[in-house]
Amino acid sequence: MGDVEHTQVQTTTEQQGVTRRGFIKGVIATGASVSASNYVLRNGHGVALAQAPGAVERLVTLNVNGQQRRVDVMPQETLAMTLRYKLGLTGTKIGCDRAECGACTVLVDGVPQYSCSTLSHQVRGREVQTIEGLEGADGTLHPVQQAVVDLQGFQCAFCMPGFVMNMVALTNENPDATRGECAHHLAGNICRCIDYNKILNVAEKACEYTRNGMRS
Amino acid sequence: MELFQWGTNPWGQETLIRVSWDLLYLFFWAGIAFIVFHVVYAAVWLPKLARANGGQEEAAAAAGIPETIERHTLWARIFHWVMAASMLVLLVTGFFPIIGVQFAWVTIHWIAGIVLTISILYHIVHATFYLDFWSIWILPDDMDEAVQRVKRQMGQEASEIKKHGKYPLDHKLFHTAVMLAGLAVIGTGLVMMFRIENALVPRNAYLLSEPTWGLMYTLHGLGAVLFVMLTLTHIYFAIRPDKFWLTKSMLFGSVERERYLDHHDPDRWVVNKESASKS
Amino acid sequence: MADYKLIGKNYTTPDILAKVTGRAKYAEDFRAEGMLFAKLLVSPMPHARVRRLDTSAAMAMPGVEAILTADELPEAEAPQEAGLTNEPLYEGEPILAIAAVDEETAAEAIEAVQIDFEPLPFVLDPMDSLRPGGPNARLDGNTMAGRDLSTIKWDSVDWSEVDRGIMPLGGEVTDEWQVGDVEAGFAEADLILDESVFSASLSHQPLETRTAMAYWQNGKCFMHCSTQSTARTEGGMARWIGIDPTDLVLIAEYCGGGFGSKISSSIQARIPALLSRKAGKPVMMRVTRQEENFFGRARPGIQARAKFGFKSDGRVVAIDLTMVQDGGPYGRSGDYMSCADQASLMYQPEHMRVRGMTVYTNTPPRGAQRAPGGVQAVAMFAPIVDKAARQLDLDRLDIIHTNAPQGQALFGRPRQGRQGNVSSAFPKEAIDKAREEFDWEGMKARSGQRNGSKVTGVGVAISSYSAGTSGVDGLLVIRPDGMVEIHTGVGNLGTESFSDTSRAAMEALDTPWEQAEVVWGDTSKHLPWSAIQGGSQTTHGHTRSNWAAGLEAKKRLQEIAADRFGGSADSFEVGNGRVFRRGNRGQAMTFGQAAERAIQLGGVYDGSQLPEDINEMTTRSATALAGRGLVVAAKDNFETGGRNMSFCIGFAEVEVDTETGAVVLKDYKVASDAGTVLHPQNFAGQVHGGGIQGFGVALGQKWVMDPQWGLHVAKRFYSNRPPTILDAPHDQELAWSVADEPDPFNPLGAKGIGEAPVGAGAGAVLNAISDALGGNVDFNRSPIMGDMILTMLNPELDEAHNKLSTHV
Amino acid sequence: MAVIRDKMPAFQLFQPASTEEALGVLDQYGADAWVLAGGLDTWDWLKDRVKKPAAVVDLGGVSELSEIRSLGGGLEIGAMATLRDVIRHPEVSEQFSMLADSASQAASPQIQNQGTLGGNVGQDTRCWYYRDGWSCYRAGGNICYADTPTAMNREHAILGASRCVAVNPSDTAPVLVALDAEMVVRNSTGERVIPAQDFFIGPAVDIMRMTALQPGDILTSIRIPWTWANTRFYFEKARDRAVWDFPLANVASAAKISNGVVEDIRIVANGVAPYPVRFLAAEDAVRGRQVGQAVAMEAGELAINGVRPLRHNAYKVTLLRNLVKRSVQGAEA
Repeated sequence: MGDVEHTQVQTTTEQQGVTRRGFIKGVIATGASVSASNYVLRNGHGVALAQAPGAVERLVTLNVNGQQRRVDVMPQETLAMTLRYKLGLTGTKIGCDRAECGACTVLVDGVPQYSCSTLSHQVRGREVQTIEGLEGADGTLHPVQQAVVDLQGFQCAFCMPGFVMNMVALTNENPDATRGECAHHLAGNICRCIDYNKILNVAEKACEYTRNGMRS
Repeated sequence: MELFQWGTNPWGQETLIRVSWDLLYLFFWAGIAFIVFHVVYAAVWLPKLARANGGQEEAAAAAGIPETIERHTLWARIFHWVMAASMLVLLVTGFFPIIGVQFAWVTIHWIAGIVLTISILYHIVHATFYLDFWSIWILPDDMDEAVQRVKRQMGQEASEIKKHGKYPLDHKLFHTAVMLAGLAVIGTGLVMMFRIENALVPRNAYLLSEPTWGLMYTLHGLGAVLFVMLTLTHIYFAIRPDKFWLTKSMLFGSVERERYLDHHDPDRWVVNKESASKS
Repeated sequence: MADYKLIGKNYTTPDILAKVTGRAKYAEDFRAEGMLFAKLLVSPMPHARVRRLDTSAAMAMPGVEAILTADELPEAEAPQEAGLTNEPLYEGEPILAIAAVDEETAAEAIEAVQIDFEPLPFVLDPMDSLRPGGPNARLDGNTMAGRDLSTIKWDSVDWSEVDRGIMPLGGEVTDEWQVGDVEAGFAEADLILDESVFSASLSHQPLETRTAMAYWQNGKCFMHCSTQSTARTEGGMARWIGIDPTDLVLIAEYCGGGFGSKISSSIQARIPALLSRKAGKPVMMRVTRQEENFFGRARPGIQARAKFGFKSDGRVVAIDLTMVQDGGPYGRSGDYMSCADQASLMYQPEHMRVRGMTVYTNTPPRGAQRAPGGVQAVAMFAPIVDKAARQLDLDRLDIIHTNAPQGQALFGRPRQGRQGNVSSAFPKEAIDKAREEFDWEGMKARSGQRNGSKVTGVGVAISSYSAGTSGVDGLLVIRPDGMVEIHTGVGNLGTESFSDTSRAAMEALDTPWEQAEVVWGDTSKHLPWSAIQGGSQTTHGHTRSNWAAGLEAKKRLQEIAADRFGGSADSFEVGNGRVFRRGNRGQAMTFGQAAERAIQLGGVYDGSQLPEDINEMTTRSATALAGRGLVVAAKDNFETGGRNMSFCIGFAEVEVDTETGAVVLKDYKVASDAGTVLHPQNFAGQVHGGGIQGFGVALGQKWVMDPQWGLHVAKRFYSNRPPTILDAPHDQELAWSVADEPDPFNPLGAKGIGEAPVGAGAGAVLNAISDALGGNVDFNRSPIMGDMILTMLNPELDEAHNKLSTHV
Repeated sequence: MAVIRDKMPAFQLFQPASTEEALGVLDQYGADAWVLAGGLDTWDWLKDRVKKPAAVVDLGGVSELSEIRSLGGGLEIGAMATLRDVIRHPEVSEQFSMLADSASQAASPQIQNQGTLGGNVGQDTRCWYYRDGWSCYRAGGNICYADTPTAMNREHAILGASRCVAVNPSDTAPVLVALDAEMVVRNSTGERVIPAQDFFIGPAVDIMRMTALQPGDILTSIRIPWTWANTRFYFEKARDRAVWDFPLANVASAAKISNGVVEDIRIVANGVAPYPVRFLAAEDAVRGRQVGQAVAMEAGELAINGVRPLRHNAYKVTLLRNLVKRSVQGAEA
């Protein structure tokens, strides 16, 4: 499938010194943007482009997994869509798009948030971490990931990225959590295979790995 | 400007909801415009139409016409003022929230509506069986006279205008308008009781079909916005100095013989001793 | 349990690293050059006809590339659905689709479509359609009689009974069977319970919606979709698109849950494929959660009258069932029939009569949901058996034990006058083991304990369901690099059975798992004909087929070694990635060397000559693989010994707050008879995950619809309420146990375990709630929610709805 | 009517850095502007395309709005403080633990991380007919679909309804009413301070709004006087699922008790009426009396005086009575 997959990543270096107009043209010309090319050319509702203070620019820089990513974002675009469709980070899943399942959970400044219910513009200047950012450069798994692998956690795993990110926050904040505390911490994520028992085993194991280190 | 307000039903089909509240403003300003027009008209035209009535007094006294003549019975007056009060309450509770004055209006509104309904029912019975029923209705003579009156005012040849009976044509016209608008708001208002919590009927929003409900709200709204204009103009006439004798009669029940002779045709509003004010 | 090296051991499945790093690609994770986005226009009414349709304004919008309407699809034969329609039969049914450069444009284009619907009569509750003069959901009838659409009205029944929540007897039905003589059975009975019961419809709601992306290249359609099965999706999907299966490349390595709703993907996946062909560009159709709620399938609700006759020792002697299934608007699902079969299996009545039918309604389409019919059977009947135990003063676990099947028990609808048998049944053993392990006496002692307004309840329920069929193919390649490629056409929906069953081949080859490579999820990678990944078919069926392939590979390895070293094939052993002479390990070949040799030998060794009895798809795949090493394809021809069934017995402890109606699950344990456990971690995931899904059935997952307009009002998770992690017991790890009795008709003794756990969870919780309320309570329906509990405890409150009401 | 979900219509986004800037944008756009706090209520309206504002004003960048600080007379919590901030703030948990408690039971942990206190109290009703875009009274029509002979109204009001039977779903709102909090509201003409009890309005007064906030207004902060600090608190939320679900009913009570005698008490419930209801009669009955079963039962009975249950929600009467009873007792059961 390599020949048909590609992402619309605009890195900082590529974009430096490029004017906004030029960038937009480029996006249209290459057909590279999965985002709305026609949106670029219109301004919804026929309202004049805002002059008022605080009006947002579409070209923004987001800090994702420690990298500065320059990206063209519509005002109404959610972080989940930007991550998945502009930055190629499809590990973050959209299960309900309504803050009701948690599959899209990412960390914003270390705090679990539903990326389906956060505008990309709202995370400017903040650190976003997704599941793709957990693995070490050498392939070392995060303790949470290792716990999943060791306990064969999750089933269909569509909920897993969200749960895993939430567990990362859990192990950061309270690696001494009891099983019940783990459940309360993870309560904002739904698993439809409903493998909650195993998920809590994983959470406890992840806490243990965080406290005591992973087995070698 | 919109005449009607359309909405969608849960299936997404367009459906009539009610009159557009644009009409509220329209009828309000129409009422004001009429008043302004009438003020000018009265100032410019009425003096030209003035007539002397000298020498009638004695003849009248001889004919047994009392000095004060009862124009509205006590019950009729009570009815009028109850109706006026409930109508004002209905207008205020109905329209103030629409123009932005928020308060808990629904209960007051429906209770006032019930009061109005009862008073109207009383009025219908009272007027039919105890009063000169036909005195308020527009009759062929009225129409004929109206034509003559207009001719005169236009400066054309016209026959002598007779004085009116108990009620002049404009009163009759006003009564007719009030009656029609009133029946519309009362009839629909009673049905609309099924859509609100009240002590009289159980709520049943599906009592009627959806288009029928739309019609109910529309008729209610039409009657109501019409009342805005009617009420404005009515109050205006009530406080005009040249009409104030009429207002007084609604307060105290009687008119002076002089006024009677000035404005009414004794043949058409037959007055005798029995009609004299008890006061 | 036999001494296996791989079977029954925990291990790391080949997909988990991709999953846990976010690299695993589900349908919506693929991108293609110039990809368009599709949006659907769905019906705002429960039943209507498109009177006027004008798409010109939408088509004229910049960025809109193609519109697909129902007229462009091949007509579906009633009562099947087409995917797009001009006569929508339920709210949310797709009418047309628009592809545009982005979703924003597609959405605005949908809103620019001028469409006018003529509303048609609709029905939400099957009972309303059976009333004389009642509306039909379809213009061509309200039920299926045999293969024909027909209309049935119950003009002979007492409808005032229905209004009081009593299911009437004697109405005409389309299906009927009897074993023994129920009247005689009831005459023998010491206790008869005759009740109206209801189990509500509920949607599957897999976390991944049925999103699909498709594009065309060189005349082939490349389809990324969400499906539980791979091999069994190819043919149907090709048919839906209107192409030959060989022109379809189906890529579905990961499936974000299906629970039966994506057994062979979904018909709506044809929409992006056809739109893509029309637009000449790839098309992604992201299905929203709400659309998933509409066309993502649901378990059919069943309204029933259940009459059970018991002997004083608890034995069920007679069952008489009358069932009406809420069929949705399409298809012919028969949950009510398997519901009867499971009742027959679990309670083993000597006399049983079943009368049932499905009635079409203008509610979302139904489909198989994890133990179709089985869950409804437990939800409806377990409380009746539980109640009988109380009335007969018997232990509630004992009455389950008494009635549970044993050995090759007979059950179900008779064929040619005779009931079929189960291949093996060890629920009694499972119960005996659990009684000790789970301390049933201790649990019972906690029953009725009060803590202020909170009362503890203990419930137990048995659940059974089918656990596999057979006759599918195994395909593997031993490559010159020594790796064993095990190809499988089952899907990967999270049960991991695609991998767990592949271990059978390595077990047969007595070779470490590290030397195996599982190939799955992409038809261009040459997959064999496999079982549907549904109905717990895979575990049983594919341990058989992979065992067959493993044995066949072993045989070929022995022949290759004999050819190389001389002597009979029998004198060679296979193990640890080598084939070697028994007693002389020096005469050995590695798998790699044997594979090289196989390529040289050709014929039956490299795949150029294949068995006659394998499926055409397997032949095609094996032929494509020919020459790459030792290519082995084998059909599962092992003996079968009846219908393969597994059993679960759920034990639930709840705390019911009698002042608020709140139910808190304190603990849940499950005992099972599911043959040999292939992979304990996954097995536990199935029994507990299924059990908690059952809690959803018991405690609140449901639809709510407005009867006046026929529209859903609980379309969101927060209103249709799938269980959250705090709704499951979370203070301690949940226990499980197995009878550990291998199925005699599987070479490894394996049976499926996907289905039976759901009913066990539902039944145990329903019984536990009843227990907390002192037993003998007549909810007679599921789900039970706090409001119902409060209403039951406070007789002064008006009952909100009768027992048989649907969608409330 | 094509129903398109989960794709927000285009709007202008403003991220002002100060309240003044925000008010300026609100003035510029009038009724076409939408104030964005945590967004959890907002996104539904926009993703369902039921509402299509021209401008969305994100207050997330106005740092002054998210401060929690102690004033002479009480605690001032910026309206943009997240529920997480509220839950974790030491002074909140020391002085007004009930507020932290209610916030921690709202929605889900992630929503608590994003959602703000201002958003939680200002949120619109969750009536499923209204939220789905049915053109009911609250949406400008002339019908309440939830109060028809066949309506599904299990989660609707038993008290305080007027034509519309939707309930206020907030968990923190009843707590703020019980604590005599004040809401600080600003618009371009100035600031006004509204007692929490008057901030929430019922459909009798304004059927299209749940609060006193008008277009152009921003709820800037919530002031809680020390009056009820560290008194005996009781908060309980009855719900179907343990996460996400809005309350079927909740109750918040603060009581000053000395020697077992109730000196003063506030009892407020939500989820049963279109606004958090304070039970004055029950409070009066309890005041001056010894805490106990009998007085608690009496308070419970007084609380349900005048209820008007709908077809599917009679259970709420019992539920409310029991919750109020518990709140007076100060403990479950």
